[in-house]
Amino acid sequence: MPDLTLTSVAKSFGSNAVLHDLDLHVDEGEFFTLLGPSGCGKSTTLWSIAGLHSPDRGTIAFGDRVVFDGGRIDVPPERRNCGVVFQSYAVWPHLSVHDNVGYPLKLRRVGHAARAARVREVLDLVELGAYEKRYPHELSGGQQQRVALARALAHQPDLLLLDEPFSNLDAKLRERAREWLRALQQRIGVTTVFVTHDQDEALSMSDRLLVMDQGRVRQIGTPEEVYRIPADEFVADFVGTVNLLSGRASGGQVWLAGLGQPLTVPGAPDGEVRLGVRPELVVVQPAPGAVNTVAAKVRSRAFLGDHYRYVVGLGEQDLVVHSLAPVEHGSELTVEVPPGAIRVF
Amino acid sequence: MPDLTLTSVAKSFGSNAVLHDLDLHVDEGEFFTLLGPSGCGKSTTLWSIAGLHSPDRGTIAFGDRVVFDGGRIDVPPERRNCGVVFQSYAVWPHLSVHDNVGYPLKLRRVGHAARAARVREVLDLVELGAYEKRYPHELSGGQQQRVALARALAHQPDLLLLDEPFSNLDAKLRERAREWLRALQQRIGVTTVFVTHDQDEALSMSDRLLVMDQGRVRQIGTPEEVYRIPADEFVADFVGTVNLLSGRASGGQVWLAGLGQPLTVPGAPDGEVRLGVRPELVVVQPAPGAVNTVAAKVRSRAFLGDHYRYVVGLGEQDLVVHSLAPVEHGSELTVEVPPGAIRVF
Amino acid sequence: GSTSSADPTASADVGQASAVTPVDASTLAAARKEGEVLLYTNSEEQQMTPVIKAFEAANPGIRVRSLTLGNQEMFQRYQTEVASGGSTADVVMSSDAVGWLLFMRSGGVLNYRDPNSPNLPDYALLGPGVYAFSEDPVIAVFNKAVLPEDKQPTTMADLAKMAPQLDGKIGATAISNVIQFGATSAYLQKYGDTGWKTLEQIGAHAGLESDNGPLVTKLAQGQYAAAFFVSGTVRAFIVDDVAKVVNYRYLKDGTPLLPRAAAVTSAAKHPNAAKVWLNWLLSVPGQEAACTGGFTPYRDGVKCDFGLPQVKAIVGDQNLIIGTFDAKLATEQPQIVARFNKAFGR
Amino acid sequence: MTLALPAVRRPSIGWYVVWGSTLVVVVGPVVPILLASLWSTPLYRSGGGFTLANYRNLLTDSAWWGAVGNSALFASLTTVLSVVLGVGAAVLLTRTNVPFRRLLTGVLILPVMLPGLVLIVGWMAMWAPSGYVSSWLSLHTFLAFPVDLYTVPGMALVATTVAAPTVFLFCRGSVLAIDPALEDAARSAGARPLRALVSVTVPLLRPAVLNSALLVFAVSFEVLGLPLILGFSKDITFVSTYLYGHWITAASPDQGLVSAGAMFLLVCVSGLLVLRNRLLGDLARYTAVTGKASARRTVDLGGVRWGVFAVLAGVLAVLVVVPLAGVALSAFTSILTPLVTPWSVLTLDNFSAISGNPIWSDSIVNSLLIAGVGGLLATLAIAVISVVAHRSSFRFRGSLQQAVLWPRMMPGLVTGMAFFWSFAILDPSGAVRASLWGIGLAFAVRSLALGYGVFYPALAAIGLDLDRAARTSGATWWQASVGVALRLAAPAMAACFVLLFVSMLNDADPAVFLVTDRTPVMGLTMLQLAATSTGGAVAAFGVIQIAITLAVLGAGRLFLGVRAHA
Ligand SMILES: Nc1ncnc2c1ncn2[C@@H]1O[C@H](COP(=O)(O)OP(=O)(O)OP(=O)(O)O)[C@@H](O)[C@H]1O
Ligand SMILES: Nc1ncnc2c1ncn2[C@@H]1O[C@H](COP(=O)(O)OP(=O)(O)OP(=O)(O)O)[C@@H](O)[C@H]1O
Ligand SMILES: [Mg+2]
Ligand SMILES: [Mg+2]
Repeated sequence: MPDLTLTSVAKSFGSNAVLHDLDLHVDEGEFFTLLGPSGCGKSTTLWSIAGLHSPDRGTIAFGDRVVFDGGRIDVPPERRNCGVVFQSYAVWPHLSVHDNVGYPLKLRRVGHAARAARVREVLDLVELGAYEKRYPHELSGGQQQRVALARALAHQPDLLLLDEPFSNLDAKLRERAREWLRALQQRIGVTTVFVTHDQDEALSMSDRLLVMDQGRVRQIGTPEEVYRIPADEFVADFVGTVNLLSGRASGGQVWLAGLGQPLTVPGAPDGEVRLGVRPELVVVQPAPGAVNTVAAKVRSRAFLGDHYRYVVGLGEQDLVVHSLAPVEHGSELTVEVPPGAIRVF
Repeated sequence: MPDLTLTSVAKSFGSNAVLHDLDLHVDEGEFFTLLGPSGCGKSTTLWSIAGLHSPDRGTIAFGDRVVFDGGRIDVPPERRNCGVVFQSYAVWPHLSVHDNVGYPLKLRRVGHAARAARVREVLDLVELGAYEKRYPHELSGGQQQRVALARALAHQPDLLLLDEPFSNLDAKLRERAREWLRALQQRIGVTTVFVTHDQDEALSMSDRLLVMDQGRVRQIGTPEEVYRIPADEFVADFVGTVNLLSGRASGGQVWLAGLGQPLTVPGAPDGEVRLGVRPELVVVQPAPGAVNTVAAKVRSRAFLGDHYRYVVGLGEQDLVVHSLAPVEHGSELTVEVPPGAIRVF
Repeated sequence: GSTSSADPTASADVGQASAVTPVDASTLAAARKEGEVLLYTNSEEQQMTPVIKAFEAANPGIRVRSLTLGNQEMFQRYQTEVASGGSTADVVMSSDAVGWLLFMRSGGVLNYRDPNSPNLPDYALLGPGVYAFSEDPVIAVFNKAVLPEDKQPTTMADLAKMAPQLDGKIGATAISNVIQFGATSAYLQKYGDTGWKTLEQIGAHAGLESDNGPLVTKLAQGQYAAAFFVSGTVRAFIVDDVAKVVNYRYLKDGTPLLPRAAAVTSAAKHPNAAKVWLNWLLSVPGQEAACTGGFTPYRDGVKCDFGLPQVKAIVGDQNLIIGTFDAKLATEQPQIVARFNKAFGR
Repeated sequence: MTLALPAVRRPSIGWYVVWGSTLVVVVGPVVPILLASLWSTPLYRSGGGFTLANYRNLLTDSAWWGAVGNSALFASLTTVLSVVLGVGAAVLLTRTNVPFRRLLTGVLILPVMLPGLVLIVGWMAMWAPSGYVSSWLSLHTFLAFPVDLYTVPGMALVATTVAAPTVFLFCRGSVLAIDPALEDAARSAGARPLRALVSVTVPLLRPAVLNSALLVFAVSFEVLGLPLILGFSKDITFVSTYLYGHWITAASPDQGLVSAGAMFLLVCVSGLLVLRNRLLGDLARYTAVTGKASARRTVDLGGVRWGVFAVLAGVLAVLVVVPLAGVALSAFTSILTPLVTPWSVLTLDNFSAISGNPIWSDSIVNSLLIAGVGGLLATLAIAVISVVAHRSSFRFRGSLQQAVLWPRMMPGLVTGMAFFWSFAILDPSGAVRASLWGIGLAFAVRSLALGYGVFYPALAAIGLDLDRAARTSGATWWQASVGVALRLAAPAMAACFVLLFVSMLNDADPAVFLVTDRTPVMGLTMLQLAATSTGGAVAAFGVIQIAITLAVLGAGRLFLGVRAHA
C-alpha cells in the first residue's frame, strides 16, 4: 500500500483554473479526507489521482512510482490500481449488480467460483446480497450508490478514491458503512482519499483532513487540529459551526456592538478583531460567578434530536448556542462565553 | 397551496411490492419529510405524487382535486404543477444552466425579460449566479444538483417534491439552502414533501415527518414526537442514535446480562424487555447520589467536533454516550442512566 | 463481303423512297387540337430524343411526351392504368414479341390502318394496328485482345466449333431477356434443329448475363472473348477508344433483325395525335430520324449506316432473318425457354 | 402567484393521429398486395376469385426455397461483416484518438452516397476476377484477391461497402451519447482502453447493433441489382431475383405469386422484430445519457492506435478506395479494361453525354427535390413516429415499430405497384400520383425503416428521467419529447437525414409504376442506363451524384458536426 504525493498539481478547464498548485501527501494506509465547498475542486483532485484526466502540470507519485509528471509521464488509469467511487456512481446500466461488481475481478482473471464468492462478500457488506441479479435501473438511488461502492472494493485496490460515497445512504446505513470501511481500512491498510460533505463523517473517520477552497489548500491536519485550531476564519466556519463576532479590542477586553459589557479575551491584539466561538463551548445557564456571562434573548430555535440549537442575540450580533433544555422563543437566557473558548483571528 | 392526501397507495415493480397501502396526509403549506432506509420506497412515493408513474391502486388528491384514482383518473405530471428535484438530478445536458432553469417558465410563456430576471433570482439563491452560461457537464456534482433545485423552484409550484436535494452539498451550503428553503416555505407557504437521509435536516426542518420501512408507514409525527416517543424500536433506532439493551424485568427492576446491579425502570412489565436509551440522556460523570449509576469501560471513542462519542461496556452490552471531555480508550467512566431517559419496548 | 473492321460498313443500295402518305386532314386537325401524344417506349431517352425533335419540327403544335419503361413494366402499367381509370399511353413501342401478342389479345391495340401500309414491306405489318418502327439486328461482339480479329468466327456455326477452345469465354444474355428470346426464336425459325445443335454446342461453354450492360462490361474486361445475339444498340458505343479493344460483327447466319413495334392504344386519350405520330414514325423522314437515334430503319430510300440494307449487304440476302409476331411464338415460348436453359446449363 | 400553463389537449389525440397516418401510408399499400396474393388473377384484370394457390405454388416451389437459402446466406454474411466493421468504426473513430479519424470517417461514409449500381460498376472494374486490380495483383505479385465477386461471399463484400457505413451512422449517435464516466469507471477498475470500449461502450450499443443488424438483414434480403448483375452468370437466385423473374421477365407475369412472396417477407421481418425486442429486454439497461452530466473526452489508445489505424485503413482501401477509384476511372475513360492503360483512353464524353441530355438533368433536379424536401419531411415524420413508438404510453406503439419496417421488406417494384393501387383508390384524380409528391411519398415510406433504425438506438440511450423532469416542469408529453428526447437525439436526426437523402436520391424500383415523362428521377434513369450500356455513363452519373451529395450535405459537416451537447 503506497503513500501518495501530489506536488504543485494544477488544472484548468479552458480559462477556468480549478486547481492551483495543490500539494498534498497522504501516508501509507492513511484515511485522508478532502473537505471543501461545492465546486472547490475535490472531484477534480480525485480524478487527477485516478488518472482520469491529466493535470496541466505538477507531479503525482504513488510511493516511489511517479504516475504523473508534467507531460512526460502519465500512467493510464488501469495501471494505477485505484478503487474509485464516482460521485455520479457510474454503474454500468447494461450489467447486473453481480456483473458490475465482478467486472474488476474478471479483468484480473479471478476464477469463476472465487469471483462469485468475492462478489457475494462485498455485496453482503453493502447489504445488497439479495439484489445480485437486478439491473441498476431497478434499484433505488442509494442501492446504486452501494453497487458503486462494492465495485470499488471488489479487487482490493492499493488506493481507494471515494467521491461522496455515502451521499445517498441513510444515517444508519452510513454509520455501518463507515464502520466497515474503517475496519477494512485498518485491516488491509489501504490508503484512502475520501471526499465528503458530511462533517461528522470527515471528523470521525479521517486520520487527517484537508480543507480546500477554490482549488487552494486552506489547512491540512488531524480532525482535532482542524476543529480546535482552525488556520483561518474560513476553516473555522467551514468545519463545524462557529460564531464569528466582530468587535474592538483594547487591553484584553473586546467590545461588541450593542453589548453593554466587554468580553474578556486574553491576548487579543488591540484594534478591530474577529472572534470565533464554537456554539458547544458556550455555556447556557452558567454557574454563578463565571466570567463573560451575558443575558441574551432567544431569536430562533431548532430541534436537533439530541439537543436544541438556539440563535440568541449578543448585542447586535447573533450567537448560536446548543442546549438540551427547551426554552421558548423570545425568552431570555444567560450564557457564558468562557475566555478559553474564544479564538481571535 | 393545496394539501395532499394519499389513500392506500400501493405500487409494485413486477412481483416486487414496493409500497403497501400507504396513507398519508400533508397539510397545506406543511413541510413534510419522508425518512427511511435506502430502498424503502421514498422515491417511489414521491414519483407517485408527481405523476411520474401510476400506482397500482389507491387515490392521491391535491386538496379537493383528485389527481389519481385507481385506473379512472390519472392527471398527467405536467398538470399537477409540482416542482420536483430528482435524486438523479435529471438536468438536461443540452441546455445551459440558464436554459435549464428557465425551461419551466418558458413553458408558461413568461416573457423574455421576466424570465431572465426570475432565473437570475433563483440562481442567486442557489449561489450559481456566475454559472448561467455553463453547460451541466462543466459543473461539479454539487453545482448540478443546485441547478436541479433552482429549476424546481423557478415556476413557483404548488407542491415541492424534493428527493434528497442536498445530498451533494457541503454542510455550510446545505445549511444556507435549508434556511432559504424554510424561509421560502414560510413566505409563500408551498406544501413541501422532502426526502432526506440527513437526520439533522429532517428533524430541524420538518413540521412533521414520516418514518417508513419497506413500503410501510412506521410513524408519522412532529420531529419531537418521533424522537422522544418513537412508536417502535425501528423508529427509535432509525431516528437519532439509541442504545437498545435487552434485559429481564421484575418489579420495576431490569437486570442486564453481565451487569451486577439492576437498573431502576419504573413501569417496566415483568419478563424479557428491550430498553431504549438516547446517548445524550446518559449522564457522564454524574452528580453523587444519582440512581442507576454504573461504572463502564471505554471501548471506543470518536471525535465529532463539538463532542466525543464513546462506546462503553454496560455489562455484556454496548452503550453509546456523548461527552465533551476527552477520555482515554480503555479507561473507566461512571455513567448515569436516569430512569426518565429509559423507554421500554 | 465480310468485313473485319470494328464497325462493318457497306454502301448498299437503299432503293427509292415512295411517295408521302400522310393522315387525312381531319385527323391532323383533331391532332393539333389534342396538342400532345404520350409514348411508352422501351428505347433509351437519348435514342428517342432526335426522333421526337424531328417530329415536332415537322408537326408544330403536337408535342411528344415520351417515357422509357421496361418491356413488361410498360404493358402492365398500361393495363393497370386502364383498370384504375387513370390516363395512359397513346402509343406504345416495344420489342417484346410475346408481350405484344398478349397485349393485342387483351385488346390494348387500336385497330388502325396507317396510310403508309401499302408502301411498307410485309414484315413491317406485325398485327392489326401494330407496325414495325425499326428492325434492329443483334450482333456478335468480340474482345480483340483476347480473340484477335483474324481468329474471330464469322458464323454461328464457326462459333460453335470454337466453343470448346473458348470455354467460359462466350457470353450471351439470358433467354428471359426479350432481345435474346426474339433472336433465338427467329434464328430457330430459320435453322430449326440444326440451329438447336449449334446453340447447344455453344451453350455448353457459355455464360449468361441478365442484361446487355453486364455482358458488355465483362466482355470489355476480357472476362468474355465473344458475345452473340447482343442488342444492336451497343454498336453506337463501339467507336474510337472502345474500338481499340472491342469490335462487332454481323454473323452471317446469326443476325436476326427484330422488329421494334409501335401501335396506337385503344385507351388513348389523344388518338388523333397518336395516329399522326405513328404515321410519321413509319414515313421516310421518320425512318431517317430513327437512323440518327441509332435505330435500324428498314424503308426504301432511307440512307443509314446502320440500316437494314447494310445488314443485308453484309450477311447476304439468303441469310437475312427478320423476326415476326407469329402467334406460335407465344405457344412455343415455354419449350424454347426450357430447351435454351438446358443448353446453357441452367 | 402561480404561473399558469397554457391549456392543451391530451397527448393521446396526437398519438392516434400519428398512428393513423402511419398506418394509412404504410399499411394502405400493403392491402392491395395482400389482396393480390389471395386473388387468382392480377388486380388489373377483371374476374378471378379468392385462392390460396399463390401461396401453395410459392411454398411448394423448390426454386423459391433455394432462393430463400441464398438470400439468407447473403444477408447473414453482409450483416455480420457490416456490423463488425460498422460498429468497430463507430467506436474507434468517434471515441478514440485513432490517427486521421476524420479522414477515415469520410472515406468510410462515401459509399453511402452512391447508388448500389455505381458501386457495382466500381467493384466489377477493379475486383472482378478479370478486374483491373485483381488482374494486376495476380500478374505482378504473389497476391490474389481471395474472393470471387460472382459468388455469394463476393456479393456480400460489395453489399458491405454500403451497409457498413449505414451501421456506422446508426451507431455513431449512440456512441456519442455514452457517458464517458462509464468508460472511466472501467478504466479505473483495471481495463485497458480497448477492453473498456469492448466491455462497456459496445454492449451499450446493443440496441443500435441489433437494430442495424435487423435492417441490414432486411435490406439485403430485398436487394435486386446485386444478384441481377453479379450473381446471374453463376445462376445464383435470390428472393428478389426469383420474384423479379416471375414478374418482369416472365413469359406470363404472375402477380399473385409475387405478392405472396412479398407477404412472406413481411411475416419474416415481423418475426425478426420480435426477436430483436426479445434480445434487448428492458431498454432502460442501455441508458447512456443520464441526468448527471460528464464532460466528453476521447479514449487514448496509446501505441495501439497506429495498429488500429493500419487495420482500418487496409480494410477501407480494399472495400472503399479501390472500388471508388474504379468508379472514377470508369467515369473518366471511354473503356476500362486491364487490357488497355486507362491513361490512353481518358475522356469526358460520359459527362458531356449526361449534361447534353435534358431528361437527365431534369431527373437530377427532381431527385434533388425529392431527396431534399422529402428527406427533411420524412426525417421529421420518423422522429415523431419514433418517439411515439418508443417513449410514449400509447397503447398501439408496438404496431408502429412493425409498420415502419414493413415497406422496406417488400421488393421495390412491389412497393411501387402497391402505391400505384393505393393512389388509384385514395386519389382517383391522379394528381398526387402524377406529381413528384407521389414518388416522394413512395420513396419516403420505403426509407422509413432506415430512418427509424437511426432514431431507435439514439432514443434508447436517453434516460427517461430527463423526460420526466420536463414533464414535471410543466411540459406536455409532446413538448417533453420534442424539447428533450428529440433535441438530445439531434445527431441521430442529422444521420437520419443523410441516410434518407441519399437513399431517396438513389431509389428507383418503386418509381417504375409511378414515374411519368414529367417526373423522371435519377435512380430510374440510371437503372435504364445500366441495363443497356457499359459502366462509363453510369459511373459518370455516380460521380456527379457524389459531388451533389457532398455539396448538399456541406462536405460532410452537417452530419459529423451535430452534437447532442453544446
Ligand atoms: N424499476 C424497478 N424495478 C424493480 N424494482 C425497483 C424498481 N425501481 C425501484 N425498485 C425497488 O423499489 C424499492 C424502493 O425504491 P425507491 O427508489 O423508492 O427507494 P428509496 O426509498 O428512494 O431509496 P434510496 O434512499 O436508496 O433512494 C427498492 O428496493 C428498489 O430496489
Ligand atoms: N469540464 C469542465 N469545464 C469547465 N469547468 C469545469 C469542468 N468540470 C468542472 N468544472 C469546474 O471546476 C470546479 C471544480 O469542480 P469539481 O467537480 O472538482 O468540484 P467539487 O469540489 O467536486 O464539487 P462538488 O462538491 O460540488 O462535487 C467547479 O467550479 C466546476 O464548475
Ligand atoms: Mg465533486
Ligand atoms: Mg430514492
